Amino acid sequence: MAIEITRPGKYSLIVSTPVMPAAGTLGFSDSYKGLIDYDKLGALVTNPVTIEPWNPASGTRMIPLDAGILLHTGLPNPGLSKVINRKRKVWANMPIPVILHLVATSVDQVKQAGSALDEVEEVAAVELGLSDDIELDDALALVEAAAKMEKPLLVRLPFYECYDLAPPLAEAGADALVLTAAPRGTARDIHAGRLVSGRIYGPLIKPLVLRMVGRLRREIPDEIPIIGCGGIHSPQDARDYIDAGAVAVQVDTATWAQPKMLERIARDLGGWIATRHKDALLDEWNPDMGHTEAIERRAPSPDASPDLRPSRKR
Amino acid sequence: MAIEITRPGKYSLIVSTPVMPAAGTLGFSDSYKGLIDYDKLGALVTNPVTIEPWNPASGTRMIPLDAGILLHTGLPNPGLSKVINRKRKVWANMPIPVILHLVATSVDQVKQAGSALDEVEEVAAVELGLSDDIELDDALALVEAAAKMEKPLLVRLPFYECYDLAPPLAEAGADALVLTAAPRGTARDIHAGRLVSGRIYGPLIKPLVLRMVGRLRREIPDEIPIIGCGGIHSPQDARDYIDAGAVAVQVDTATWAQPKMLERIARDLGGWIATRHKDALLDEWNPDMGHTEAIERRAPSPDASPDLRPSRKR
Amino acid sequence: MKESQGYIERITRVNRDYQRLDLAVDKSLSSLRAGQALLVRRIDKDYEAERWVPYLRELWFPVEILASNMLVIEQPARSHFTPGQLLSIMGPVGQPFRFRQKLRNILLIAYNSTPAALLMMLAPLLERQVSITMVLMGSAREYETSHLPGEIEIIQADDDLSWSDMVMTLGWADQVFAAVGPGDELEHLGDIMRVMRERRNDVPANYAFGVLQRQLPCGVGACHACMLNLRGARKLQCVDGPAFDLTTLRLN
Amino acid sequence: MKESQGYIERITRVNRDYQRLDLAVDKSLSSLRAGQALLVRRIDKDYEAERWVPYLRELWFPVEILASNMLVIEQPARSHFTPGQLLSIMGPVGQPFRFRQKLRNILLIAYNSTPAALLMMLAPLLERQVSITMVLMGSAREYETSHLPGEIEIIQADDDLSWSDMVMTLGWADQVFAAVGPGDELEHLGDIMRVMRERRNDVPANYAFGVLQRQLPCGVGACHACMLNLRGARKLQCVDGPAFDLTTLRLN
Ligand SMILES: Cc1cc2nc3c(=O)[nH]c(=O)nc-3n(C[C@H](O)[C@H](O)[C@H](O)COP(=O)(O)OP(=O)(O)OC[C@H]3O[C@@H](n4cnc5c(N)ncnc54)[C@H](O)[C@@H]3O)c2cc1C
Ligand SMILES: Cc1cc2nc3c(=O)[nH]c(=O)nc-3n(C[C@H](O)[C@H](O)[C@H](O)COP(=O)(O)OP(=O)(O)OC[C@H]3O[C@@H](n4cnc5c(N)ncnc54)[C@H](O)[C@@H]3O)c2cc1C
Ligand SMILES: Cc1cc2nc3c(=O)[nH]c(=O)nc-3n(C[C@H](O)[C@H](O)[C@H](O)COP(=O)(O)O)c2cc1C
Ligand SMILES: Cc1cc2nc3c(=O)[nH]c(=O)nc-3n(C[C@H](O)[C@H](O)[C@H](O)COP(=O)(O)O)c2cc1C
Ligand code: FES
Ligand code: FES
Repeated sequence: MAIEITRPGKYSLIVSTPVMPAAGTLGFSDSYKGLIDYDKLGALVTNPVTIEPWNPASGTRMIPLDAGILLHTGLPNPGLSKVINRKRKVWANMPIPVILHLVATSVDQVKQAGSALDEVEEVAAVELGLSDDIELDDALALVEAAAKMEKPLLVRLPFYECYDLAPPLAEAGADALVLTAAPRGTARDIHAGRLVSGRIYGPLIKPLVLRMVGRLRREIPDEIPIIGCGGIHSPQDARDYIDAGAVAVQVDTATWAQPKMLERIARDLGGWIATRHKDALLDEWNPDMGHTEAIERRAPSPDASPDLRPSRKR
Repeated sequence: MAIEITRPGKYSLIVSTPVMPAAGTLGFSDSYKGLIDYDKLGALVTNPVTIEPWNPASGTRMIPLDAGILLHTGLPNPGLSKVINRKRKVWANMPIPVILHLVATSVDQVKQAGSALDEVEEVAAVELGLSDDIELDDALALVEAAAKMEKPLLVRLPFYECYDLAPPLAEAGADALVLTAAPRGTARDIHAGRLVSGRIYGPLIKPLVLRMVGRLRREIPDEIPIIGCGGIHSPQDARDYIDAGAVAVQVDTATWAQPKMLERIARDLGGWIATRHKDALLDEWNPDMGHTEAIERRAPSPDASPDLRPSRKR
Repeated sequence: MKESQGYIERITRVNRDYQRLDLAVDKSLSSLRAGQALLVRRIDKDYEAERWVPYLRELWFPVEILASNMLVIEQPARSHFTPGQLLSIMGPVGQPFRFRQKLRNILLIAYNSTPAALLMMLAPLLERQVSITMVLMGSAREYETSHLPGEIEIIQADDDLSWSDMVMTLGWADQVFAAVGPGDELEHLGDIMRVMRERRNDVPANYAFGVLQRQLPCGVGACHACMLNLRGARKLQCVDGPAFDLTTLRLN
Repeated sequence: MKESQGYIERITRVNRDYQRLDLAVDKSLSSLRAGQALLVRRIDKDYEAERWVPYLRELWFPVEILASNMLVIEQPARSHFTPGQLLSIMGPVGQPFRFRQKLRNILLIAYNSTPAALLMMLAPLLERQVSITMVLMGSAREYETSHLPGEIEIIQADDDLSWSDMVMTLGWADQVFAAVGPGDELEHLGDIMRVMRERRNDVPANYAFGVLQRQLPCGVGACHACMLNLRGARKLQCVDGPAFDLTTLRLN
């Protein structure tokens, strides 16, 4: 397969599988070596990178919720130049394109990052993350500056502002929109007894973002691809996003709970059968565990969902 | 206890327990007779009522989700005058105040409803529901018209617009804000194979709305009470809302899954111990099942959460 | 309608594909009659926090009443249950089936659904000497019937929902109960009405009933998600159902 | 680090409050050493859809390796497990404890935590003739120790985290490992540092280690939610932990 996930043009990004990790879930390079077959993914999206180093958040970082978690890491990272220096060799050896997730808070920072990144051929594209409370004017300025880079520009939108921001940012030069970042919420840290604020992840985020993708797909020019991201926890979840108009998907915290799920979703949407399960032993057919046999099948259509579970009848 | 849940003034609503059902969950009057002790609730909020009769939605009404559901009923109801005529006798005999949830889409409709409802003394207060895509000006006009009623006016805000609407509507005459209606989302009806749109309910909605309540409590004048509503599934969830600044809470679909949970939350926040569980038999101590012994205890503080579960040590 | 506790007392495999669960329940449920159901939620053994997966209660139609505090449920053998499993049970949900007083022949149809909702009537009707024919349509044709009473005639419908002697069977039956769904139940009842109309001159009132098994959010008439349009009225599956006269139900 | 399947082979009650689970695991895990842990997710027997409750993997520190494919886990008796339960296991997580080569006396501390993370070292250290003292602090004082080897000296700390002969014990010990949390673990390690500093002239490097047991979102160094500030460096509990030298850890 060859899927163009950014606006067609001089610089555009083509992936062989429309499935990738969301920024922040797979680290900066190959943390999941041995657990995930990177070859099966469409791309690697890195953890967020800022120009200057950022420290980890102080206080509670994570709260388990009913079928989900609240997370507030503070986006710790050693800053753009160190990330590039330490990781470019690994990136060069990755079997898939690397998309660097950039957090920049001023036009100057974007320009600085842009000239640095244009020199780094190991980075295939840049995904710009926007602050949750960003004003439209600031967002426009950042995206316009970032669009000057010689790399395809994906823009990941904040959850609550996505209806307002998506149309103007598509026009301002985003080559693809990633819908959306995880919504912010508040939960109680039962150990500390405090209410704590952070991002909310879990399966129930999916119906909320799926609707945004469906509605915005109808509002935004066809040439700007939408990448769906939010609460994907199964191949069917991913296919629902494709069905709603997304060209590709990003899987977030499901990967932490069950690393093979990312690969399983990628195999499914990538047109591979995950596992031959008929007459197989337990370890052979469980799609998250077993050895697999790659069989080309027809491009996945939203209605034809291959049943990955064992057949009930014997 | 006596808790004033609307702005102090000539018409204000005082409840003895800061817990009530959300509109749409308990029907128009006493559908949960035999399952819930209404006496323990702070108020009954009715299902949405429109001026003219509304038909049930056609097509898929409900889709089970991971720890939640999508629901789209179409708000079927026989219209305001029939609801009043059929229910006022039952309302008169309810041990708690009745809050009628009104859906009106024009100022004329609000005026019409207002003059009808001012005659109905069985209705203690009105909660106005607003459309999800409503413009600020339309919302202001509806609330100003509804505020002319001789009854306390609660306004239930749409999820995505609540930051924008809450401050101006508080100023326009709302006597209390209910935060929020359930967010809209999209999910797949696996039987029909279609994507279907509706409201999303489940525990993971709570951290999203809890943050809205916490932030808006700091923005809105103190005299306008906020009632928290979204994803409450346990006494601790309810106390988190109180802790974030809500004066009372509305419990939504948890009641369907476990009817006694609403009563248990009400007993907890109302200052009753739900069940004496020490040395009790199974049926006696399970707080959702057993006979209960009402013991007055100190007003619940957010930090002091009585452990309703059986003691592990014997 | 009340809520009570019960538990799974025994699990018996009744044939290749099905198992039956004996539920020890509150005595108030022994008056439950064919057509009525339970809304069941499994309770965590440890009584730790409620787990909200699955979120809604399951709709269980008992297939037999063994004693004043013992009901039997039929479930696919592949579903996993454990003896001793505690249950929170709401019930009874809905209205008993209304049989004709002089019922002699009854036709039961299961269409893309197990016939579980129809099984509780078998023993009492056989005792009343009623002749029972059961037609399995669509995916219900895979339903394994070896555990059902031998007196019942079982027919596999063809792909077009017909069977040999269909005209005769439809004329012979005093009443028809057709269990469908969940999923597209009204379309499926429409299919059944269509084939009945093709084979009979008319389908009279109080003759053919659709038995609905939509999952119920509240089960008590509060949420109105289960509302049906009948000619001249609106009814709720949970309160007025599960059986509705096919001549009154708006099937599209 | 790899992912493999395992299952609960046997459950043994070891005392009033605790049970031990024998896990049959992939052979690759038999090289796991004291300090390393597993990230475990229960797999639904039926392999129906994944259930996302609980959402994250549980962090399990084995307490013993029985054979090349058999690990032992200690859990409170009130938690419900079933023999045969299938597990998805990621591991090994983290680094082995680094003991001094000439270790003779070791002090183990459990503070508001079970000592489970410290138990796997017991058998090998006893074999090496190391003397072991275990101090239980805070809620750990309720930990029932009757199943632990008799050679281990058990001490209940007072409310102020001190015990009689404390100065002597601290001087006697060549190394200290203190398991804390989850919840406020850095504060609790700070408490321990404070009482140690009060009783000893200095707390040297490579002497006292905090053993962290925060729940890990990813467990592989990807999410950075478990990042700790050390003097001069940042480390991840999941990759570099669970033990950190208390003189390098920034405790506030
Ligand atoms: C107080 C109030 C007043 C209202 N007044 C009116 C009124 O006067 N008139 C009126 O018509 N409605 C009215 N509504 C209804 C409101 O506009 C509904 O929200 C709307 O009808 C449903 O669309 P949506 O924008 O919520 O859903 P959307 O998510 O935009 O979905 C709309 C439809 O498109 C489908 N869909 C979504 N995404 C996709 C996709 N990717 N691929 C394929 N299909 C997709 C969905 O299944 C759905 O059927 C009112 C509602 C309220 C609460
Ligand atoms: C790209 C980007 C750039 C950013 N730039 C900056 C920056 O320049 N400077 C900066 O400071 N931040 C910055 N941030 C951080 C952002 O502003 C955070 O969202 C903010 O720090 C956290 O507040 P909140 O509005 O999300 O949370 P809130 O929910 O408003 O919570 C704020 C605090 O109040 C507490 N709280 C909430 N409700 C209650 C209640 N009812 N009772 C008691 N306590 C409560 C919470 O626990 C939390 O600690 C940036 C973020 C991004 C993504
Ligand atoms: C200019 C700027 C500087 C920031 N510096 C830090 C920092 O040094 N440490 C930190 O914890 N977070 C820092 N943040 C991050 C925010 O506080 C916030 O945690 C983050 O953007 C979102 O994190 P979350 O997704 O983990 O909640 C900074 C944000 C901005 C915009
Ligand atoms: C003026 C107006 C008339 C409506 N009439 C109907 C109606 O007759 N039948 C119906 O299904 N929904 C009707 N709706 C409801 C909406 O379509 C929508 O379903 C409802 O407001 C929200 O329903 P939900 O919460 O169940 O998704 C009407 C809405 C408005 C604003
Ligand atoms: S299920 Fe709620 S009204 Fe029938
Ligand atoms: S748990 Fe994710 S980096 Fe350690």
